[in-house]
Amino acid sequence: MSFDVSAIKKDFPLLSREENNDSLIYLDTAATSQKPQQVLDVVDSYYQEINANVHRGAYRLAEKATTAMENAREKVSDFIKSERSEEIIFTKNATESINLVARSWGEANLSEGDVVLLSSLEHHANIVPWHQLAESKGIEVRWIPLTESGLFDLTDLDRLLEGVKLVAVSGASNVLGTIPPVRILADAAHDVGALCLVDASQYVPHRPTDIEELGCDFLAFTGHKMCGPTGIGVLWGRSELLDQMPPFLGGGEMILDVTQEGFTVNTIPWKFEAGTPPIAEIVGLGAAIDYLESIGMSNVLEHEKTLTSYALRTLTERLGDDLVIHGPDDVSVRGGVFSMAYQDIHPHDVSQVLDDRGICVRAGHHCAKPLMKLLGVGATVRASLYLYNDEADVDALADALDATGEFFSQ
Amino acid sequence: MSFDVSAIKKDFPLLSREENNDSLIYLDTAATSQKPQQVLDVVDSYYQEINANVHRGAYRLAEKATTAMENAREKVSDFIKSERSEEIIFTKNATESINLVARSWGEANLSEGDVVLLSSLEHHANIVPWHQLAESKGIEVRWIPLTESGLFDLTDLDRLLEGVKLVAVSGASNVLGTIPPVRILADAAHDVGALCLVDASQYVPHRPTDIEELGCDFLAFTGHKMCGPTGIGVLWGRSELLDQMPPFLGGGEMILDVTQEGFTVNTIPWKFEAGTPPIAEIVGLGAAIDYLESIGMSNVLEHEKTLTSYALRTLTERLGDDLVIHGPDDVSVRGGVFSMAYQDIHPHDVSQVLDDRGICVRAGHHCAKPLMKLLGVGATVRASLYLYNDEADVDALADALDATGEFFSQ
Amino acid sequence: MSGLEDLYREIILDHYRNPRNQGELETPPAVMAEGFNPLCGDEVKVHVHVEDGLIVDIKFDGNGCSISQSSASMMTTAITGKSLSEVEDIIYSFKQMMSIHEKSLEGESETTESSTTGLGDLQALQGVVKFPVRIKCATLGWNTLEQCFEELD
Amino acid sequence: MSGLEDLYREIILDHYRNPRNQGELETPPAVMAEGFNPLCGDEVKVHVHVEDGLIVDIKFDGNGCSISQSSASMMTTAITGKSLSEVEDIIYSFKQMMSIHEKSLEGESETTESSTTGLGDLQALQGVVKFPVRIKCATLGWNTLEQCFEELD
Ligand SMILES: Cc1ncc(COP(=O)(O)O)c(C=O)c1O
Ligand SMILES: Cc1ncc(COP(=O)(O)O)c(C=O)c1O
Repeated sequence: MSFDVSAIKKDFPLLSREENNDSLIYLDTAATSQKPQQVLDVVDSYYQEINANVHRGAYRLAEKATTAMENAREKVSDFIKSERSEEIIFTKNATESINLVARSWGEANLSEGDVVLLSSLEHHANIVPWHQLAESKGIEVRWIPLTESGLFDLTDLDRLLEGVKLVAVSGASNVLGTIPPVRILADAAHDVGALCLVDASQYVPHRPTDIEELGCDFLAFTGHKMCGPTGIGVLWGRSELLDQMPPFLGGGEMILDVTQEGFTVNTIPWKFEAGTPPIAEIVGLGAAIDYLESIGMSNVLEHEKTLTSYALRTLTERLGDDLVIHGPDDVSVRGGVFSMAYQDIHPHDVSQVLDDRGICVRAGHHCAKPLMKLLGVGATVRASLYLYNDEADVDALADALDATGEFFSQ
Repeated sequence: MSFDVSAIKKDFPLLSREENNDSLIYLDTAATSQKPQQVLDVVDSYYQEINANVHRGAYRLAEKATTAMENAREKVSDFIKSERSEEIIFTKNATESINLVARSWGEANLSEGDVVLLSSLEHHANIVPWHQLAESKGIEVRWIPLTESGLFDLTDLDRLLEGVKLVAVSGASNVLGTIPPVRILADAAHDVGALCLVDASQYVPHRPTDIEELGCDFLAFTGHKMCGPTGIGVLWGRSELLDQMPPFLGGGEMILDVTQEGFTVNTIPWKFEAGTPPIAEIVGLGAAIDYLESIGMSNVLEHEKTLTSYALRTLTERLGDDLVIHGPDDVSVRGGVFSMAYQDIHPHDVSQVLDDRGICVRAGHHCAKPLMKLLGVGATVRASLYLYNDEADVDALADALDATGEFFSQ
Repeated sequence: MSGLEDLYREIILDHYRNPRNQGELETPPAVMAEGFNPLCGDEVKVHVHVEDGLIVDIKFDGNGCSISQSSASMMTTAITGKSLSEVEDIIYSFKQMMSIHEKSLEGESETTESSTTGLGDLQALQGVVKFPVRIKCATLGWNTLEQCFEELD
Repeated sequence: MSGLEDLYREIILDHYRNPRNQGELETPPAVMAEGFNPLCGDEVKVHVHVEDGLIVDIKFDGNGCSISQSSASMMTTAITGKSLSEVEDIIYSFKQMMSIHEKSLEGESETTESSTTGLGDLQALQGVVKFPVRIKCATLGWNTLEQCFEELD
């Protein structure tokens, strides 16, 4: 295979480090990804060579900084196949991106009784902003149910869509791995005159993204899960919508004019980018995209699919009934995220023993408490894969789970 | 003098670079500061050695990341003499910090006719959020006038304070250098039962900060102007106030519980920190504070005062009536920010010629259009000083202004 | 698994596998409180029957990790039959043992060794302070016990 | 000051110091439009009198940097007496000269050399493309002229 994981691992300083004489096995990309040296280098040289505040500076350094930032905007735009880079709004994380839609579009377009339709596997980032609108404006939040295997249950979709103004769903689940049928939901939303927002935090990092194929109107994602720095998120929106929306945060950059009496807003994207942007982080996200594209997103997807199959097979074969993996087992509708229950050992205890063997997995509710409640658990152990993981990592996970069982039954 | 600027300059890679065979003379710190290598190194090693998502991770790496972040919160807290680190809220920039107060405290506590009192020299970041509340809630925005020399005119303060619920003023002006009488205003605000917010974006980077001495209730500042990374801002607020305020952005981290029916909010500071925080940026801000403290903020202030005097004297002596420096000429009430008009040459043209000589100054309205209108100008040339500037930089500025005059009168 | 052995001492695992005083008591005469760690989902319910200033009976019930459940179990054995003021001393010593110094923020944990005497088996939980995220697990039952006492007032 | 000489060609400075066709025209018969660059505060007012498809007179007035003012001045001399369709060609060529390729995003500017012929003195403004923030200055008067033409329709 042309996909050389061992070469890729070398790009990531943290994965080449020795931790307690074992090298680190990082299986928590769903929380945040590791960063390749290439990205760190670009951020460093931004600071060392062209750091200046962007826009309006007439000196060359400021021009270079502006160019570097706007250049990254083009890269992000191309990466998700948007044709207009002004449709790319930089935020601090996916959470802010979704809040922006709720506060700007939502405040302006939703009123009492209007329905926002979510799915039952959403991350808190795509729940709480809508609960907040329920409190402030009396909108209704409604939930698409899941099937036993963690897929979307669309049998009642017509009824669910009554009164809906927005369908807001994950592009990929951070708990179950489920890849929801976004296109179907986006089309169904449009059929009833509603819009569709996709929380693509777990989608964009892992597969080729094409907003026209997805068919949605807003797309939110976050830099730190895709080899980029912390402190940078993205909202893509259709320009017809963004143009009409009122501004969100107020301050510098987002205005055309300010007087003592009032202000006039700038055009997109700057309308939504108040204050000094996370310039180095934007440049770093551009570098992350360069890195991912140098590998190729279809290759990343292919690799993850193969590894996901391997993991499902290996874990099931090796651990049998001791291990429950929540979510779908069909790799065509799931990504490499595994929420697990092992024997009746508490997830915290599992992750503690795994950590002792240099394996990083997450134990908890993964910011998806409504889903945890549906699954009837308080927490799960979650392992998640990325381009830098390989079969040896999966084997190590299986070994460690085995050892955990032994440790607690001694 | 124990303050060794040439050694300090060496810490800043961009200031040791050669640009067109001249070294760069950076006089635009009011827009953003340069970064010392020490800060870049800490950020790099964060990513290379302990990068993980914070909170809730039970593995050691996640614990280290959490400790690094919360450790930086302590540093920020100590730096402004707060006694409770939970009063430090991390945002993406000062603009978001001020918006947070406007949207959370403002939405909950202001109603039609209530007055927010600003000064006439505010940055758009401390104007537009209040204009937005004027639009949405019908509050009134009122303005403290300035004297001829750019100081606050408080003769009518009693009348100005009628109906005021919040006094929101800069700790230091990014255009005139003016240091407003914050303590007097904070006390006066409290006397009429109002609160006081200080936009300390140009204050905290340049002098020792003590929130109790300032006497304010909220303090906003931004990392990139104080040797820190982009993408990180701070809001300090009194915990009694923060505890009572409704949350701002909704998502992960800021909740205690989420169900399909609603959510309960976390305690401060996390209540106001939705989503993955700018972790590396927070750690970088901590490193910036370490750097500044290694030099000593009183030394920084002393150095800037001396250099400001030198600059005022040198520029006036060398350029005479050709140069107008807006703002106060008394170094006890001004910092090292000089907004200038030179002959009748347009600021853009001045900054272009200066840039050609490797001197970075800003030409424009500096995000303070209402002040520009008061000054009766469309734009100014602004030079601003920091710990890495020295007399030679000021001399080079004077030389370059001279040369600009010659160039345009040839 | 050297680091682990510090955390999961044999006696802790024993209480986890064979919890003592598991169950409920009738209220009244007992009082009851529920504790909850929203971050990891651990739950514990404590029923305690106090008569004439003595703990005459205590039961706990819960759902959570080995640390939260064994700590609650060990707590019940440590305080049964004790007077309220003795119990307060034990709570104090236990929390001292669990409290990490400022210094831990620099990466090292350090306990106040001096005050752990008199805790008996509970001293086995000392290893927890090396794993800061687990401290909340260890103290869950204890905070819930304190809530019970508030009911009494 | 090598880079600067590219931007501030002698003829540009000359138009800046001695602007041609400064002033106003009576409206009607002339039409007027105002242009504004909110980012730097530059302003320009253009009055143009068109008769039988010919520019019979044009005046400008404004407030701004050397580039915005000299570009407006040079524009007035370039189009006086020309037919509307000739003027449209000039506007097109000028904007082509000012337009930077995608490539400029990689740090290098590149103009479409081929189409700058026929611009005469205006070619002196070609150096502006090396200073991207100044392009808006150079095109301000031209955009304002186009606004005038919209008034005509
Ligand atoms: C006085 C003042 N307030 C607020 C800001 C806004 O800071 P930021 O752009 O980092 O939000 C600035 C700087 O741009 C400033 O100078
Ligand atoms: C599905 C999903 N949505 C949203 C988020 C929020 O991303 P962030 O914390 O960067 O805002 C995450 C990750 O935490 C996620 O997994």
